[in-house]
Amino acid sequence: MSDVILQTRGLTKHYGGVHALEGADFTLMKGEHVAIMGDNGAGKSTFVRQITGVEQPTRGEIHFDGARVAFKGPLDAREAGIEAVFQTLALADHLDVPDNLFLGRERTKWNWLGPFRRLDYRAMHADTIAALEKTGVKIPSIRNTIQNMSGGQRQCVAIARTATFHSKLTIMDEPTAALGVQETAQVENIIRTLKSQGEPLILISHNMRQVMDLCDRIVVFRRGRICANLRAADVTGEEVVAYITGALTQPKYAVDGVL
Amino acid sequence: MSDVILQTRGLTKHYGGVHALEGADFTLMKGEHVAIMGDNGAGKSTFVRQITGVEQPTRGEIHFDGARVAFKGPLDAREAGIEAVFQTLALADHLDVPDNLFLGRERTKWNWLGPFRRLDYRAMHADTIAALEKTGVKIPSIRNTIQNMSGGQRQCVAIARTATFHSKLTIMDEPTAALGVQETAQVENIIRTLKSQGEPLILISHNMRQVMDLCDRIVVFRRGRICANLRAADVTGEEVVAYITGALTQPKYAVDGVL
Amino acid sequence: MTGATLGTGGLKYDHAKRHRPPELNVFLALILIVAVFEVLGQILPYMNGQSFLFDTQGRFDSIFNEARLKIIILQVAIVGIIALGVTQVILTGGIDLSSGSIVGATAMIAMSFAQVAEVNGSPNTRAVFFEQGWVDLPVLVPVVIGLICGLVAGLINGLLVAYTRIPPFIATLGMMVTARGVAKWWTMGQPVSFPTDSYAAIGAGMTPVYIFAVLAALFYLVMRHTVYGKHTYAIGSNMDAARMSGINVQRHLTLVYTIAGALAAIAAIVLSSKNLTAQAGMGVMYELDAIAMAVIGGISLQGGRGSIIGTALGALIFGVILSGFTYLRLDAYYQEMAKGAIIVGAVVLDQWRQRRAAQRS
Amino acid sequence: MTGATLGTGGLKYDHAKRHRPPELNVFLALILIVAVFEVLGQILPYMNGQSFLFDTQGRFDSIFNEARLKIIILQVAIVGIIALGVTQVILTGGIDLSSGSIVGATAMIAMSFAQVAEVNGSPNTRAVFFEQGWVDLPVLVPVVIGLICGLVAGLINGLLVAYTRIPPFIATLGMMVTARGVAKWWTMGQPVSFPTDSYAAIGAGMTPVYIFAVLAALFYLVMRHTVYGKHTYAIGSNMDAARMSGINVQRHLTLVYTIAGALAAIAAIVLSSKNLTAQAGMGVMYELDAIAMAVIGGISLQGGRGSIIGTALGALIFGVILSGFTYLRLDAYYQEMAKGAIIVGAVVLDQWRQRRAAQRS
Amino acid sequence: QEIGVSMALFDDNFLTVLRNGMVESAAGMDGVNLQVEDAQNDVARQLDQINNFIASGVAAIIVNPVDTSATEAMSAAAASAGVPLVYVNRQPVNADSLPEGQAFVGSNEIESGTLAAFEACKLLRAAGKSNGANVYILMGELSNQAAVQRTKDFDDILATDMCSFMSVIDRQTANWSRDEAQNLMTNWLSSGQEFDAVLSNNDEMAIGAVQAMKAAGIAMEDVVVTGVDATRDALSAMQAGDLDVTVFQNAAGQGGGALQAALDLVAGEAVDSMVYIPFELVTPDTVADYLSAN
Ligand SMILES: Nc1ncnc2c1ncn2[C@@H]1O[C@H](COP(=O)(O)OP(=O)(O)OP(=O)(O)O)[C@@H](O)[C@H]1O
Ligand SMILES: Nc1ncnc2c1ncn2[C@@H]1O[C@H](COP(=O)(O)OP(=O)(O)OP(=O)(O)O)[C@@H](O)[C@H]1O
Ligand SMILES: [Mg+2]
Ligand SMILES: [Mg+2]
Repeated sequence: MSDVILQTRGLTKHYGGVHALEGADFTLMKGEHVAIMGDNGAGKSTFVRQITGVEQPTRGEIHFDGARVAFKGPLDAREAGIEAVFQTLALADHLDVPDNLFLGRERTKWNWLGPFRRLDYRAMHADTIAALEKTGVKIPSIRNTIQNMSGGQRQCVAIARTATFHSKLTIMDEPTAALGVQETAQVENIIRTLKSQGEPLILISHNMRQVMDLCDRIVVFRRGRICANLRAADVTGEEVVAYITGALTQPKYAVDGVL
Repeated sequence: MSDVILQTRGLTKHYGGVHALEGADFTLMKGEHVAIMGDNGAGKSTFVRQITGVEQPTRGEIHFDGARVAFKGPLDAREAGIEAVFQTLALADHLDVPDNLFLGRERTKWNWLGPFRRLDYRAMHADTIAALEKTGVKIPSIRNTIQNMSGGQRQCVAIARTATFHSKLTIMDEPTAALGVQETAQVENIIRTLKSQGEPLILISHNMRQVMDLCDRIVVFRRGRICANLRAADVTGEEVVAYITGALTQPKYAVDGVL
Repeated sequence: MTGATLGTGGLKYDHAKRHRPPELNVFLALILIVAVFEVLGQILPYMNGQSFLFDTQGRFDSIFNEARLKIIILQVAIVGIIALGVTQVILTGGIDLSSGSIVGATAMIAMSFAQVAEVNGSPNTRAVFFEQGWVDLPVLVPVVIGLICGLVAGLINGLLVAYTRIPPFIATLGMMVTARGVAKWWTMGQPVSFPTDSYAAIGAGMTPVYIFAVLAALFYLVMRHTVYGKHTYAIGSNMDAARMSGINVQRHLTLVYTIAGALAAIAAIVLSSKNLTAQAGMGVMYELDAIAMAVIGGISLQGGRGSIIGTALGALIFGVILSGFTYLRLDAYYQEMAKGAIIVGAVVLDQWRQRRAAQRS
Repeated sequence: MTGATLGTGGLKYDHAKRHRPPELNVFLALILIVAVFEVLGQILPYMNGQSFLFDTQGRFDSIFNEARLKIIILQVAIVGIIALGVTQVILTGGIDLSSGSIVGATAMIAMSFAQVAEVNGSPNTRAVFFEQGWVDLPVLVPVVIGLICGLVAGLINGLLVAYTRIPPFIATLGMMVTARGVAKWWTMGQPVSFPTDSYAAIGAGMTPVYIFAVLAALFYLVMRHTVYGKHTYAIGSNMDAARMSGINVQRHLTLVYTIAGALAAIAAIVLSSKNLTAQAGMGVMYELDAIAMAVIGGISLQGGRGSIIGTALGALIFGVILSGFTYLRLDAYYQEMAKGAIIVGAVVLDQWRQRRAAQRS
Repeated sequence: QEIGVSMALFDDNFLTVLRNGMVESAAGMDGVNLQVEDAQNDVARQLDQINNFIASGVAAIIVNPVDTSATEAMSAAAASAGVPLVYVNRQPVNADSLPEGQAFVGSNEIESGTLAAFEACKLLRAAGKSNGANVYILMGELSNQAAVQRTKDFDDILATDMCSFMSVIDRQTANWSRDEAQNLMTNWLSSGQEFDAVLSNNDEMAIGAVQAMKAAGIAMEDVVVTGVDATRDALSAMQAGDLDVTVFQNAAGQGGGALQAALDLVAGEAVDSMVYIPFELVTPDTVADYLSAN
């Protein structure tokens, strides 16, 4: 079991009458890159919100890094070592790029002042430029506020934030959805770097080429349930699409005898 | 000139010191489908915001449907016959799907009551289901509020809204960014239907295959300027990428002698 | 409605669980507060087992203490009318701090056109327009003039908010200060009393309650079933989206604030009629009470969420609290302290139940 | 900073155009208002060409009417201190309606520990703690007790807002009502006068202005250069994002409201010292003035935008308006009407200039 | 016996003394229970409180009216429920036509402002300023009846032949508050205008003005300052030579009197429908008599 970084058992989330996630059993090995695919509204982001502590699951267990966890909030998850790029990005609109990048873990001086410790703007500034360059995004001025950024620029800020800090597990929810051709390539490079450093990753994406290129394994969600768990090397894109659309279901995930 | 539906001359938008759009000369023929491509932050959405009246341009002229226009707000643009899917989607988070779909043009009864005319929930409800089915999205209950929808579901609601009402010009800003494989295919079908009905379209997308499949012409933005105007049939994806990244510039768009 | 028409499929969906109107929580809070008063009345020794809502002394024909039931509603009916308007403003994501002052100004102005010619047999020389001879006018005159005052004040609020885009808090704060000034200036601070009988009838007895009930029902329908209501919610939910969807946000906001002004004017007319006097200080702090009623009733101050039913229930909670304190003979000092705690408590309860419901389901 | 370090390229970027601090607009509004008063003083015949800010009668050594300059700041220094705390609360997207009442309660409590033993030679038998002999205590006692009162009230606000997630409007409205009750209950409504000389020194002369200035400078630095400030802005900008970014939002909100309470307590101590008395009704409506100062100074009520400099300028605008009216000997009625209009006008001006700047650039 | 009391306002110094007078005399009686409510200066709230008292079935109601012209509706409510009602301190408009079982105990507000302004007039004459004196008037909250009445009394005195030498430079409201009066006075002082007297609607504002003048180094002997209420702070200021005139009203006596009248009405005894308790002028000469009064 020591090779498992994340495991969920029977993870379930209902919103009122909506059964958004139903009994998800999911396992991630150390160093492994797994893709989650599925229709819109299949429950992928819901799954991510449960394991990052943004929401409390209705039922089910989460084991992380060898211990059972029940994160009260995203702060707990982050402190346990989970970094996430959320689909909603989670950026503060009125702050500028460095502020957002370092939100919650600012570089500071005079730390004995507690909450009133001094911000080290200079250090954060330099690091921000470096982090952005890794994503390949072009931002004319990082002193502009996030609300004035284009969709892709925002997304790159969120990705740069995750990539800047080391973690035990990285989760990216559709990170390249709004990105241009070049920026997508750069972000894929970042992911490859994580792989070479042995950091595990959960990648949610609708982009078949990307998933096939980057991931070891593909888990398919359908109607709030996991319906397939595939080794990327063993399947073709068409097969994966068949699982997504419901043309195929792996026998062990069949519900009520329906494949 | 009567074949031209939209024309801009020298359209320019500066935000403070940021020159987001610089002298854009753009022409769209009736029935034509044009793609706009470009890096993140190249000014594509800015261009759309100027022609839909969401913002006031710093300089430049817009001619629509044979007349010079200066929309004071998006209401004007819509009344003139421009429908748009914005990158930010423009949905009301606390309303449900039918409410959002018909926002600003509700089906009503007792119209003599002016602003207090009665909503025809039943009619809107039925039409909503029909419109959503065209996009292929699965939404368990359209009575749920938009804030409880997944990223792709929201995007489909915004697309369904545009597709439901006839218009002289449709603009879609990255409509399939968050969509799954199936939903993307459906939305592409919607676009093809528009084409067959002769309705003109401006499509912003980072998806080369989609652009090549659907559009007659590709206009490339770079650093706030148009740098290429290409017939889709005449170019390959690699060439377009070269224009996007700045490896190539069409001579007539070269600035200051720099290609 | 069958499941088939509810959506386009996807996840498993349990229809039974869908309806859980948030107003239910508010209603339960109301019941709980009543129960607490009832129980306290039984266990506190000095209360001698007196009941809060029931008639233990045989003073009335029914089993209820009718006087109490009446005063509970009566004392909040007028602020309740204001709260209906304030609710709409809050639903757009705004706030109206001016309603209390509009009540003061409107009451003064309307009342001065409702003066009798003679008091106790001698001419009413203190009537504001005595010299002009504008006394004993038909009741329509003060009512229409009052409504116009409210409409104009609301219109100014609305125009400021909609067209200059200043925060509603500031626009209505300005109106609050200005209208209070107008109220004092109108008669140089002198109260205006001695209305005609027909004017006095507007607020007599339980009439304020009926007016409130009718208006509440009307605005419930309007907010739920008309374009006006839908656009109000849409603007509060996401003003940019509303604008981009082609709603004429500016015109709509103007209308909303104007209606809120008109409702404040109605409240002013009823209030001055009920009290048989108008005073420049009338309505002070009513705006806060009205906002508190709305929020206790579940209206989100961020806009876009809540309903008129909630506001009506919020008003009732207020009425129960006010009556309950007197019933328990609570010291005025403790009343204030407890009132603050109960306002907070009611909302906490509401939030807590909502979150638990969201969690459990 | 060179262009190279400012970004990662892309669009053409004109560095010269970037800096346009919004506080500049507020400052211009201030200048404009002063100019209007100055001009009115020259053209209104009954003013005899008296000047608003300048010394036309040779009463002072400088060219300015120093008495006027002093009172302009002095009369807003105390509410200004409150406004510093309220600004932080508003920056988090909240609001604090309780500050005025906290002033009332704190003033009463602190003052009752600052009583002299003898008044005019006879024992001060009415001192609140006369029987306990708690008179002529060192000045630290009332100050510390006062601060604790404010901190506790603020802490309660903060805990309510942070942990029960009720709207700040309601949490602080509850505290407003409760604290006012406490203020009245503390001495059963009796005012508390006759403080010790050392306590009286806190608010004597221009000391309130110095206290305000030091606190304003301190909080300017804190908001701009510390983690506390950054997180305050982040929470106001997008609370969910702040939470997801791993900021301990609940702890931070508690801290913000507690600090606001402490600032209200400082204001209360200064105020009661300046007036040599504490009254249960002290501080009524201060919360609205404080909020108005902040908003006039450009703090967005949505949270996340604005600065302490803006609030300080907003306070000055208030002071100028108050002084200007007295200077023009405007009738009290018209003063109120005009005050409302000016508050609105100042914000409209600010908005208009901001939009024009955004458009033109 | 349960007696409901609705006070106009709790945080008014004078009314607090009155209220305490009532509470103390009730404490001395057997079986009398007072329930005191705070109308917070709101006429409508006061009417609601009376109705709440009626719903609770109190034996009698004592009302200190927020506004004396708002009493008709209250009289009607109490009369129709058959509950005795006593007005205290402020004379209701319908004082001449009170229904059966209702009474008034208090004083005539017109006296207070008149006494104070007339004394100021005499002091200024004595100081040899009868050929012209400038005065400032500090007004209470403009929506408050006492403020309007007292200001009017000042004006009436200033309009008499004897006192017409006094001319008003400016009149402003300081909302009964010491702090606002202090700021207002400082603003006045900053204009550099000469003045001889400050007439204030109450003592608190007078003290605020005194504090501002002392801070500006003005000799208090040269200025006549008048207040109303005879609060302890005011008497102390008078002893210190800062305040020249104030007006005393027997608050505790009114409170006790009102309670007695209410009990008598409950017992069915005859009660005078009007009991007057006059205002008394307080000057440095007589201040010693009042030190322990309020
Ligand atoms: N707070 C909520 N309340 C009610 N329903 C919700 C809520 N959040 C999500 N849902 C529903 O749960 C389902 C799953 O949503 P989720 O965001 O997980 O989808 P997804 O797989 O991430 O889709 P996408 O690819 O479009 O991002 C959707 O049908 C959505 O409407
Ligand atoms: N209100 C604004 N103020 C300042 N700068 C802005 C504003 N809006 C956009 N910008 C800047 O203008 C540039 C162009 O933005 P735009 O949204 O048009 O990009 P885009 O081409 O749509 O990019 P994407 O593909 O990422 O959506 C960006 O650099 C952005 O930072
Ligand atoms: Mg998702
Ligand atoms: Mg874009």
